Amino acid sequence: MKIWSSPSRSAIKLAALATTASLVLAACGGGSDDEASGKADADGIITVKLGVVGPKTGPASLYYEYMAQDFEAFSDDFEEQYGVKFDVVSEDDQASPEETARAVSKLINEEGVHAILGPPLSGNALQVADTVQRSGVPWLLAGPNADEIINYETQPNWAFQTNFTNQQIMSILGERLWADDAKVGIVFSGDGFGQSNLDQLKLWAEANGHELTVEETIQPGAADANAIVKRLEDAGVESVFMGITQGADTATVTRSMEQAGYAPATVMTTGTILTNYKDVAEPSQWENIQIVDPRNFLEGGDKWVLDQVQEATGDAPAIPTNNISTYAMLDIYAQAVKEVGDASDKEAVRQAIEDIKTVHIGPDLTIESPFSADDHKLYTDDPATWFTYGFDEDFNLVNLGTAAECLESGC
Amino acid sequence: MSLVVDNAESGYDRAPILSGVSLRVEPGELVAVVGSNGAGKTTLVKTIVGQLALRAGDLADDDGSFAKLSSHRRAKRGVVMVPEGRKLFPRLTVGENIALGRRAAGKRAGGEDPVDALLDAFPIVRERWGQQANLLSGGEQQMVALTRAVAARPRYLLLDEPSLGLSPLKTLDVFRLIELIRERTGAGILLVEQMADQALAAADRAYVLEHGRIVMEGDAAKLRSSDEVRRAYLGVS
Amino acid sequence: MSTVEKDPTRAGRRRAGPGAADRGTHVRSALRRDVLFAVAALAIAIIVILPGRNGEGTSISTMQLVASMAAMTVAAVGLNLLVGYTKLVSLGQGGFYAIGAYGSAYLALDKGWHPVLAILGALALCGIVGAVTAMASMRLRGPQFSVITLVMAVLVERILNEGNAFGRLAGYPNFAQHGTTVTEPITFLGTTFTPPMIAGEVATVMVPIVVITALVVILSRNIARSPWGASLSAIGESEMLASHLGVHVFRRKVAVFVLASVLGGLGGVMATQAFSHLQPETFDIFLTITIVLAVVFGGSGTVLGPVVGAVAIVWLEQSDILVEASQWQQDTISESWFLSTSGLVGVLFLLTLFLMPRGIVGTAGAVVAARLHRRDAAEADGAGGLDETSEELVEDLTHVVHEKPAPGSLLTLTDMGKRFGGLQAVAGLDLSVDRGQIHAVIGPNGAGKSTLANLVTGVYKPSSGQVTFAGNDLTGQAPHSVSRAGIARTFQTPQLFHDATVRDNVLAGFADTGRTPLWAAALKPPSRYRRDAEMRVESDRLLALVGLEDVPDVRASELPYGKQRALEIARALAGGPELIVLDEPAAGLLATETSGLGDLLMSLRDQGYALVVVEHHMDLVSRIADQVTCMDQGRLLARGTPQEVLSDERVIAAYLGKPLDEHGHAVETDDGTTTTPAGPGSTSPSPSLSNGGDPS
Amino acid sequence: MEAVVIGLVLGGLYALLAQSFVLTFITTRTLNFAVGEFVALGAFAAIAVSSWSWLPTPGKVAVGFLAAAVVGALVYRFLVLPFTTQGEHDVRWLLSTVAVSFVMLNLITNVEGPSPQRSDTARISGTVDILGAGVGKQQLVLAGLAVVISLLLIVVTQRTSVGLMMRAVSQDPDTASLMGVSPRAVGAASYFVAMGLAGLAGVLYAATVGASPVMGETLLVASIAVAIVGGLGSLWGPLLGGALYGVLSQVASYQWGAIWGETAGLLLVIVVLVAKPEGLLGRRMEVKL
Repeated sequence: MKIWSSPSRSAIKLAALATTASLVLAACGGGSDDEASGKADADGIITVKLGVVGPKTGPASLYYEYMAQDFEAFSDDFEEQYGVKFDVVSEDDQASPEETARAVSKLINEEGVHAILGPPLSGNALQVADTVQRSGVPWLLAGPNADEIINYETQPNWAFQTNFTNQQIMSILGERLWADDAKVGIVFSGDGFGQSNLDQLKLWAEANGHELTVEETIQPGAADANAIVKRLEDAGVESVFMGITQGADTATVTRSMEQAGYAPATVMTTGTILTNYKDVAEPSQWENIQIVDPRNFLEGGDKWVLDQVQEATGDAPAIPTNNISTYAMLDIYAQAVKEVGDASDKEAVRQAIEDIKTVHIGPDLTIESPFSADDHKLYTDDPATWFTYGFDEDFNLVNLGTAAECLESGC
Repeated sequence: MSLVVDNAESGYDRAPILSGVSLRVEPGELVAVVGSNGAGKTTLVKTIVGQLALRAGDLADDDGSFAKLSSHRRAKRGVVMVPEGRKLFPRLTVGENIALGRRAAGKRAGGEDPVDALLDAFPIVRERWGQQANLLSGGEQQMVALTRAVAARPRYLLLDEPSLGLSPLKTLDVFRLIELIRERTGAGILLVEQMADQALAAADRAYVLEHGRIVMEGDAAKLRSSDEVRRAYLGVS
Repeated sequence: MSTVEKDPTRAGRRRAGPGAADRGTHVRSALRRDVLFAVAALAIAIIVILPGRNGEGTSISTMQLVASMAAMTVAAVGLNLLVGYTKLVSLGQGGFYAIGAYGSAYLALDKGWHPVLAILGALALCGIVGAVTAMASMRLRGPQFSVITLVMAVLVERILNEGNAFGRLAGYPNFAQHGTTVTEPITFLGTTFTPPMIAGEVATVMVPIVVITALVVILSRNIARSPWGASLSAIGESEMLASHLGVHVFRRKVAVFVLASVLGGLGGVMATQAFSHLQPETFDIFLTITIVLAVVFGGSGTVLGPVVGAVAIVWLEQSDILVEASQWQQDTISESWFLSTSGLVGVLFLLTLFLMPRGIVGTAGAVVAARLHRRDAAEADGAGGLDETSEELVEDLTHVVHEKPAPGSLLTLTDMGKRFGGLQAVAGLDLSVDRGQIHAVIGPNGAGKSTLANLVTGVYKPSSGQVTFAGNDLTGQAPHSVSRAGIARTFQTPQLFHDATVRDNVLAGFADTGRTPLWAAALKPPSRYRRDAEMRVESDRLLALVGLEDVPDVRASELPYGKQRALEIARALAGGPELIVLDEPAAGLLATETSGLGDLLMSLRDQGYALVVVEHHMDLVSRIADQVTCMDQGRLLARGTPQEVLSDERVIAAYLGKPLDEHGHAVETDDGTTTTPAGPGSTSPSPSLSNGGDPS
Repeated sequence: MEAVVIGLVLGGLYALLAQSFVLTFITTRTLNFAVGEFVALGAFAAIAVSSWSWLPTPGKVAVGFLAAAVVGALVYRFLVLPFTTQGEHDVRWLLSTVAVSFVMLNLITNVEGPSPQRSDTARISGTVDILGAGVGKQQLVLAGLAVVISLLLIVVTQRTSVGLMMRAVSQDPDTASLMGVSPRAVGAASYFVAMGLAGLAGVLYAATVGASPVMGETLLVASIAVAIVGGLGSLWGPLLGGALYGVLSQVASYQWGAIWGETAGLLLVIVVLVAKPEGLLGRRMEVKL
């Protein structure tokens, strides 16, 4: 029973969570500057002033929630494990690029933070990408999937990404989608995530001699997707990829598929479906959907992280994939600070991250030496390390095997 | 048993226009209010029907004070106004306009319908029954406006400049109609007119309003022949 | 060039005399106020960027904030011209902001234009899109106008979201297309204008940003207080009225929309320069709404309103105050029922609407104005106006040089016809009016009198016939052309700028309202100061002429009805017309006022004006008219001197109902009794009521 | 053909919301720009009572209607009416309803959280085949409701004395009050009904897409567009506008891709407004001198 995969419907609970989370942050943050010197105090604890940017309020606030949840669930662990305590200085970017720019310069220049976590939305991250990468502050990207954020031409590079990127997922999915030379169509949401999905899928197709038959946008909150589905069907698309930010919009597409009686052989999407999809969709609509992800949601460290979040906050992980990548990110950064012994020596910390030997996700999952000078991404695009999942009647994840296995024998 | 305005004060924005105005209208009586432009005549009727707020003083009819009631409640009590410029509902038919008047009559409806008498006397209104009101000429509109007000079975009827914008011929018709209304409804009529001469000729009693105050009152015929009134308000030297 | 100036003899002579000294005073005080304002605006602009002069890292977010405020201010100032003055609530300003931002970046980066040229190009693009939008929405007002502009903004957002050239949601510039995510700072005349981004670099771009913002505020103030600005208010009040004041409404609306669009675009350009990267998420529907909020919050229709509003909104949205207020609610009220930033902005906005309905600046200004003018308002209720002008008027006019009316007919209508659908409102009507003549038009309601007035003044295009005025063919000309040709008019119900002062109402009547070019309004050359002073002196004279000299600063809506009529006539005179069409000028006037009106009209005739008076008051008509035309069912019923027409049997049958004496008084009633005749030479309201039982 | 059928059905949803714009516009000359939030309010109200097993489904739907209706009437009385007092140029109501939209959206988001919630009230699963097009039963119900409600409103305004009052108030509220009709009461009643309709649409729509604070926001521009295309002064307008907008946007989506759907709808608005500013069925307002 994967309780965390079904976000609670209780509004009160969610709001309570928001409050507790912000209280926790308030408790962590607002500390005196002396305390957050970045150096070890008498007890050997290094307090790191960590700037956190995200949409605290408004419709996108889930993308702040997951960070708050992780701090609530894991702050003590990192203090125990590495002697690193996070003094969080948080800024609300209101999901607006301009506001993000201001928030980030405030954190860097006025607050003098040791590192920045966020912003989680790709568009806002792109707005400040250059500023942060030029500022000499480690940039911890546990949320956005867009490949364009990290500019390796800026060397040394300060950005590190612990979520998979869209380019990676396409290299995993591409062969699967085009298996048997199937006609492939994509439905992507009209936002940064969706468009990045499209761009990467096209790049992959071009590089591998394939052609994308249909590209269709779904606007967030669209009332229906009948025309989209009709166009897929009419073009004879047998293999559909849904690169859609909101699970609810994914549901709109699958609902229209059901209405039109359109059942393509392969329907793939990403972990974004874990948020919001189930509450809107019917079991018959998710029967054929599969997702790929480098994380093992069903056992081991990844699952442990999600369970811990559920336990500590009393609520479902807000964005399960990002909850995990945030854990990984904090583990990486805390280790590096411990290694250097001084968070304010940012260049040393950056180098320590680049040289990191072992990344821990929970007690029993490790990733060895993920980074190099021109690779700041945690996950690789080796299909053997990715999992393919389907869903049962109750929308519980079912592990169908690694991506490589599914490619070979079909899933 | 009368419409009583007691020490009323009201106006627009900051400046008071009416101050300390008191007057009475008995049932069946035609009372004229004359005065120069800007003297507050229209302000007075608008205050009585509640389109302007009463700032001090009191308004009452047979059932007591209605100063605190909103405009539509006053209409339902039988204090009915025919506004300046007729103000028919332009895209309702003549019949619908009059039907709206009937709605306001409420419990007062019943008995002989005075509307029938008006329609008989001025058959043009009946002929236009199904037409949109805005297609009528100014004179016809005024007939309909008066008929509509009568359909509301007024106990007190306030007429604001009924001759405004009408040709001399039509003005005569309107005054004939007012006379007929008085006969048939027994309502007390308060007539505000810029054509002071005609108004005084038609009225039983009259008040002269100047700078928001009543400066003279009395028998209409006497006022009409008073030199002072003639000079000040009839433009006669 | 105004009509007044075009006709130097009359206008020049009128202006000579006691006004010269006043003019000098007016020019000096106006100049002093303008210089003070400009200096203050520039000083404030420079002071706010001083913290960033060393490029300290701690000042970067402050400089970004100032830049956001500046960009919002410029966009709001532009929108204010539409919302505040022209009363067109545009929800499209965010769209122009976006076009300015993306356009300037795109032309520089993708098209390789010089950045300064690129900015100019983007502003031109805004202007073009603005002009097209304005033309498309020309006939719309109210919610429909708001919606079409909103649709425009949504479409722009859509293009930015979906247009490959603009990087879509990867932003602009982006790695994939440009290899960088930031635009290059502009280097111009050897100076590099660095944005506030990196600690240690001085954000030099802030200087042009704040200076230009200050200039925009200064110029927009000039515009708002010029005849050009007055024409916007006139359009806001009534487009028909504006065109009667000689304003080419179509062009002016397009012009103001273009100006507002360019300023919106300029705001976007500033944002690009300050933030160096564009994301389409910035330019969503909330941006456009925020600009509207800024205008209304600060005070629409005021010079400083949009400035104050923009600064306040930008500051509020990012300040900690709202965050703390939100936290406080959660701590003390409820953990779920609370408002955070956007909700609190909404509440604040509602409070503004309740407590400061004219916005911060407007309400503060109104309080001050109320103090200043309380005395004047009291006076407005007192005596004065038409009924007391007659004596003074005659005196006043004695020193006006009387002009010999040129021989021949000034206005000639030939075979005029107008058909509305199946209704022939006017048919085959001829009419001619000479200089120095009053021509009255009477007739039953629905006879076509008002239609005739509207045909002469260009409101309606005739279905047939010809209008000749002073030798020129005016047939089918629009009201503004007719007005410029020298025909003024007044309306059945006075059409005034109710919120404006009495003097401003008269000032709007000058031909400058329709003719001042935008550049002159904005830059205010010396000639403008002189002309403003002249207009002021002349308006004082006209106010004295109609008996309103004591109340120049009272709001028009506070005037009693009779004085509103007088004011309307003064405004009509301000345009320097040769012919005035008065549509029922005595409607609603008391006998004494009507008599004063008659005196005024006769004195105008004596000065050489031609007058067409549509009227029901027979006493007035018989007293002043040289010629009377009686119409019935769109046709000429009778024409001649008042005596001839009023005794014409057809006129009596169709219109009067009974014969009138030479003074317009009823002689006989239909039942044969005679009313009391008034004394000779007197004027009494007409016609007397007769009813059978009348004892008199 | 399929596009036409689906377009008509989809137009029904917009028509229902457009009707709420038209209704308030006819009687009060105002549009409630917070309609989207009333959609969400209705949906969440129905969810709040979804566990009351003693209440039959129609009752739960009614709760959604009533919650939005009551708040709507209050919003009219306290936040719209005070901002309509300065004549026809007075558009402060536009700003106050935008502010209401900010407040309600924020409050609903804080209370209910930003994520969509499942709503089973009046949930009708399944698809029917109409002329070869698969149409969701839920959407069909919405479309049918739009037609029924529009016809009902038309009959009421044309045939009943309540309707006569409405028309009188719409033409001249001051004079209507002289005839014993309270324009405020008529205004409040039409906000009650109009926002109730929005809430009702919310309940039924949430059953397909889930209830979320922003669920109505995405419908706002389209439904205003529909109301404007049809003509704000006509109760027939939403039906015609909805049908045109729905069919046009579906056909455009089918032909050129979904991205062109909404764009085509918006272009339709521009074309209609330019050609006929008062909307297809609207009545031209004349300026009198």
